[in-house]
Amino acid sequence: MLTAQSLACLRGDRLLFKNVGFELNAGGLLYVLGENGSGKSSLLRMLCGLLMPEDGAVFWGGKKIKEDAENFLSNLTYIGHLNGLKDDLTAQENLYMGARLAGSEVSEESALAALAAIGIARCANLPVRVLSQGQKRRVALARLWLTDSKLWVLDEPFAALDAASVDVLASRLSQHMSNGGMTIITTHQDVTINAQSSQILRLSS
Amino acid sequence: MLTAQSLACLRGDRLLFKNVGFELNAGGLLYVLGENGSGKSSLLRMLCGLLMPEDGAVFWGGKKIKEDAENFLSNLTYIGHLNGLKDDLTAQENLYMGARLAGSEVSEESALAALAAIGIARCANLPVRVLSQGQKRRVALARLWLTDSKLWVLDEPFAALDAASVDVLASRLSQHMSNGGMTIITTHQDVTINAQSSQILRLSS
Amino acid sequence: MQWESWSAFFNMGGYAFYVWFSFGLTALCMVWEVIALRKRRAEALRLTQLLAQD
Amino acid sequence: MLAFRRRSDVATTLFFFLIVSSLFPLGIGPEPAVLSSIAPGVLWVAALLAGMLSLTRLFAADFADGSLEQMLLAPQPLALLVLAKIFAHWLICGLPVVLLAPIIGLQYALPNDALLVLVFALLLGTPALSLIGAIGAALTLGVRGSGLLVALLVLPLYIPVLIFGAGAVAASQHGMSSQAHLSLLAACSLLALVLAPMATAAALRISVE
Amino acid sequence: MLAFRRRSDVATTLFFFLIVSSLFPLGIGPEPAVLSSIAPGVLWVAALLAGMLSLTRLFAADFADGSLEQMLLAPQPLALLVLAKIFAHWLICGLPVVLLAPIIGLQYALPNDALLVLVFALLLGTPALSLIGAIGAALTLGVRGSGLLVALLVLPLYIPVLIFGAGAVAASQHGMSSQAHLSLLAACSLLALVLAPMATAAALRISVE
Amino acid sequence: MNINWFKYSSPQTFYPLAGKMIPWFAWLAAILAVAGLYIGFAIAPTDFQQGEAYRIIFVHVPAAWMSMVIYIVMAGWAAIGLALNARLSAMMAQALAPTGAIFTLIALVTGSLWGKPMWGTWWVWDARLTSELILLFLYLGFIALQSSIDDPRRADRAGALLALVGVVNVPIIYFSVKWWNTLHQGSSINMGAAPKMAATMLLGMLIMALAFWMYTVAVALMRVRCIMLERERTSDWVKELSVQGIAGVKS
Ligand code: HEM
Ligand SMILES: Nc1ncnc2c1ncn2[C@@H]1O[C@H](COP(=O)(O)OP(=O)(O)OP(=O)(O)O)[C@@H](O)[C@H]1O
Ligand SMILES: Nc1ncnc2c1ncn2[C@@H]1O[C@H](COP(=O)(O)OP(=O)(O)OP(=O)(O)O)[C@@H](O)[C@H]1O
Ligand SMILES: [Mg+2]
Ligand SMILES: [Mg+2]
Repeated sequence: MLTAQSLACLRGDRLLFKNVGFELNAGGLLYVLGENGSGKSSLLRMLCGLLMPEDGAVFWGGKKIKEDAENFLSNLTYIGHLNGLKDDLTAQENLYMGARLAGSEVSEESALAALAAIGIARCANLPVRVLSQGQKRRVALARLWLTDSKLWVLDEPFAALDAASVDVLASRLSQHMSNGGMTIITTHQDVTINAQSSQILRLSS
Repeated sequence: MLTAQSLACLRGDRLLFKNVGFELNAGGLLYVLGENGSGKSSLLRMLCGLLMPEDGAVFWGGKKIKEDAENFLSNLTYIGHLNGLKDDLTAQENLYMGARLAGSEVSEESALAALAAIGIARCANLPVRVLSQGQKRRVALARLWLTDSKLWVLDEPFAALDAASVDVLASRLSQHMSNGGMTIITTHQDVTINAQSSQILRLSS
Repeated sequence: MQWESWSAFFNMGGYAFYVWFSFGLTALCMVWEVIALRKRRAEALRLTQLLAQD
Repeated sequence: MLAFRRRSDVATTLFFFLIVSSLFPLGIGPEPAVLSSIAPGVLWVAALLAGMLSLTRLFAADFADGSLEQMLLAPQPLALLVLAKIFAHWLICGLPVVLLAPIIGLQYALPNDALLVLVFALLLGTPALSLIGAIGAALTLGVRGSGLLVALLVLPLYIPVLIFGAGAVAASQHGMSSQAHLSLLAACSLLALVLAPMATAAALRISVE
Repeated sequence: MLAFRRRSDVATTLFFFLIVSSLFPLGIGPEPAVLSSIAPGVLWVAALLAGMLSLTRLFAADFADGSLEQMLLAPQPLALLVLAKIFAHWLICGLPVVLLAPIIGLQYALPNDALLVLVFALLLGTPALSLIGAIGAALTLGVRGSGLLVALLVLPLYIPVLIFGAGAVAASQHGMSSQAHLSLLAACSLLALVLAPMATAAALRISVE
Repeated sequence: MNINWFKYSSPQTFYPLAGKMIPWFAWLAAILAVAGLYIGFAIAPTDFQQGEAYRIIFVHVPAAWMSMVIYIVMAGWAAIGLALNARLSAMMAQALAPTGAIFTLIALVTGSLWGKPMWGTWWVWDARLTSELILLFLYLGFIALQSSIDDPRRADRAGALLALVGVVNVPIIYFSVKWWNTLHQGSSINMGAAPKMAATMLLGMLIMALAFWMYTVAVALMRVRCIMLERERTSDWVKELSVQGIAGVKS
């Protein structure tokens, strides 16, 4: 469903990568690996349409993502290095508002349920400002329990998580893939995720 | 040299931990482990004097750190979750200015050497804004190659680093300990660091 | 010809300061701009040559 | 969307407006004639600056914490989201100024009908300020020294609003009709309403790259 | 410390000051007599704003990126570091304003001796603005509802500086001696110099906890 | 035809072309300037009202004209750059801005040098003066924005957007300022009251304006060549160019 064709990325005056292409089908998992600064995050942003490729294009269901933006975006969930949380709002408010912004109808109860799923129900009513690093990350990741979009693009989701949460998240990902979802993920840690088909894309600088 | 006596930490209306105490001598390594939100970062900040303990006290060479602040602070290097880098300055400038701020005489060449040691000499003249997550972290960590302070307090230094950099950092830590330094570290990853004596402090919530 | 002598010309009917300052400033700006651009170009070429060498 | 901002922001804007506009009587002296002649200009400049102060941070927090990326990836048209955000900004920073203005106008010994015109002009003009300002705020995201840069970009564009707005009040003070000024002001706001959200959306896309 | 800021910041401050002070004639009208009577107030407000816009975020960036923690952990006394930072801020934002002021004064048709007093008053007064502002900036860090707090704390403290500063220029315009105003201004700055760094340091420690 | 355009719109082919054009424009500018100055100082008669001071007009008005023309041209290049994602257009826009700002400054300064003997004051808040001042701010905003963004592609696009927004606003600003000034009958001076110009004066001004125009083209081409060298430092064609060494310096 998601196809990338001969993508190239120029940052400043450095060509980070070129001729990157792949095809990702329902139930597929794509690991993007590489050292720090090899361009993983840049690639992920390019796949979401946040960054313009220097060359090549990204297709969703055969159409360029720029041309069919609304359809593509309503099938996409992206979680980057930044959590995208408002420090002053509580965890639950953050989740609830975020989902409304993304255009999905979410009740406050289901937001609470998502927080419970990733093990931070206790923090639901604390402002995000006071949460620990890992708890903040978990609030951001709780979105994955609320969304029904097909394509998940996750940039180092495991960073800052403790071992238990890593397992919870990995099993959520496996479940998503077994429902026919697709996931693109970067990580520096060794985590096993079950998927019908998984590929590895290695960027080298 | 560093002694903590029956520390207690109250955050909001929750008692995160109490009665935490340990003694760390020259060449010693202390792992602080625990799940997200168990209070690791809070403990580390308390040990640095950034957070006032609810109960108990921290001693450096037998004196309370508040009472002998200047001596303690000139022996301390703390790297927290946040990198403490200025987006607009280049990596090298950041390192150089940071060291000057901390009161140590550092030349621009040695700043460059430190960046080289952690493998990002190539980014020395780029503004930190454009660096990748892991590269930023590495710039922050390069301070460890410039400082001669005894006590290092590192909050999840391995987060966002690629495998090669983790090794480089681990061997730097081992070297520090073999020179009689002390390190307090938190991490969610499995990393082996050689030390003359290492202890584990487990916080549970 | 308008002017009886060179000194009359330079005097500009008593408005010498204003007239010559205007023209002088304009000329100065233009000359400065060209010189600055030549310098910038030389610098850019020097850098590219340095880069091309290694 | 509205919950994103806080009540204290309203207070800050109001305070700022109040302080800037009460400074002049202190600096210039209490003669009502002089005061009322400069009142329209001073009040409008104060409103302009008060709006601008809060504008610089319209998108900055969203940018730093990553919510802006999420906004860009939402399926709704970006210009619409932007418009909602600008509207919220206006409700918080524009409207209070409109409501406070007559009170300050009284301090400046403005006659009643001029006060009415003042309120009306602010009501028509402040949306344009928020709209134009948003473009500047979006363009300067993640740029160094952005606080003052935004002022440099936006203030020249504010000038027509300022002129028509202050002109309307001055006209009514001199017993002339302020009709023309007010309709020009409304035209400015309408034009901004049409163009600004799109321009802001484009600027945001550029800034996030 | 100084390298933390850039040359382009100076330029931005200057242009901001220039633009803000050209806004008033646009709002008020071009008559030289009126303009020169409001000039002291206008120039002082512009200076205040140029300073304040950059001040509010004096520590915010340090706070967000963690350099503030590092500052607190440096062995030097915190008040000294703070003072250096404030001084750098003044060099970048205060001094340029002082130097540009006479040119803008010309546009406002100020007489020569008033121009001299203006420069002198700004030179004495702007340090106080930076110093007092720093306290507010430190207190705003991470505190909820900080906007209101800072407005309440800082603006009343600014008012004396503004009154004395504008008063000095106005006095010389009216042919009176501006001696008294200037000495009061100097007293404000001295007092701020003694108290502000310590207060700021304390506020920073509280904010970081 | 189409193919040709694409060929010349790549920096690689435009660079030598620009190099060849610069001398032509430079010489044209010089010749026209000499002619204009000759007409301005030798042929044009003394103004019976203003005396010789009016001769400032021969730099003042051309500079003022150019300052406006350049802004429009700049916005045009910016629009093309934004619409077609063409690097060269964005670079042209960037190359024009400083020259435009300089002309604006010249118009302002020569204007006040004129105003002092004529009106007895350096500055009045006249409509024309004020809108010229605002134009200076617009230029400076453009330059400041571009120079404070590190990534050149982003700087191009942000600058282009600003220029476009500005160009929509310039007429609005101009008319609003004009209106503002005519409604307050404050200033007794009115520039429109300048005496009807003699034909020679008009000719002199036109020739000077042309000279300035040619100068602008030459300088903009020079600057765009510098920008290309700086931006495409690592690309093959620039490397080749510098390997050819002296050739690169000359052409
Ligand atoms: C800072 C001061 C000034 C600025 C920015 C300025 C700006 C301009 C501009 C933009 C134009 C061209 C307008 C057009 O052709 O539509 C112009 C033309 C002219 N200016 Fe100025 N000016 C200034 C001062 C003066 C002064 C002091 C005088 C002297 C009396 C003057 C006399 C003229 C005349 C006679 C023209 C030609 C009018 C025409 O073409 O219809 N200007 N000026
Ligand atoms: N003002 C407050 N009110 C209530 N709880 C608070 C407050 N401030 C902090 N906390 C709680 O204190 C804990 C802070 O933990 P800390 O940041 O030390 O965790 P950590 O062990 O470092 O976690 P991580 O592994 O995620 O970094 C969190 O559980 C947080 O919810
Ligand atoms: N404007 C720029 N000028 C020069 N280099 C740039 C610019 N912007 C980005 N880069 C470079 O592009 C790379 C960005 O990489 P990216 O963030 O995609 O890395 P990553 O693979 O995600 O790394 P990490 O594992 O650390 O997250 C970095 O090497 C950075 O130095
Ligand atoms: Mg990354
Ligand atoms: Mg932690």
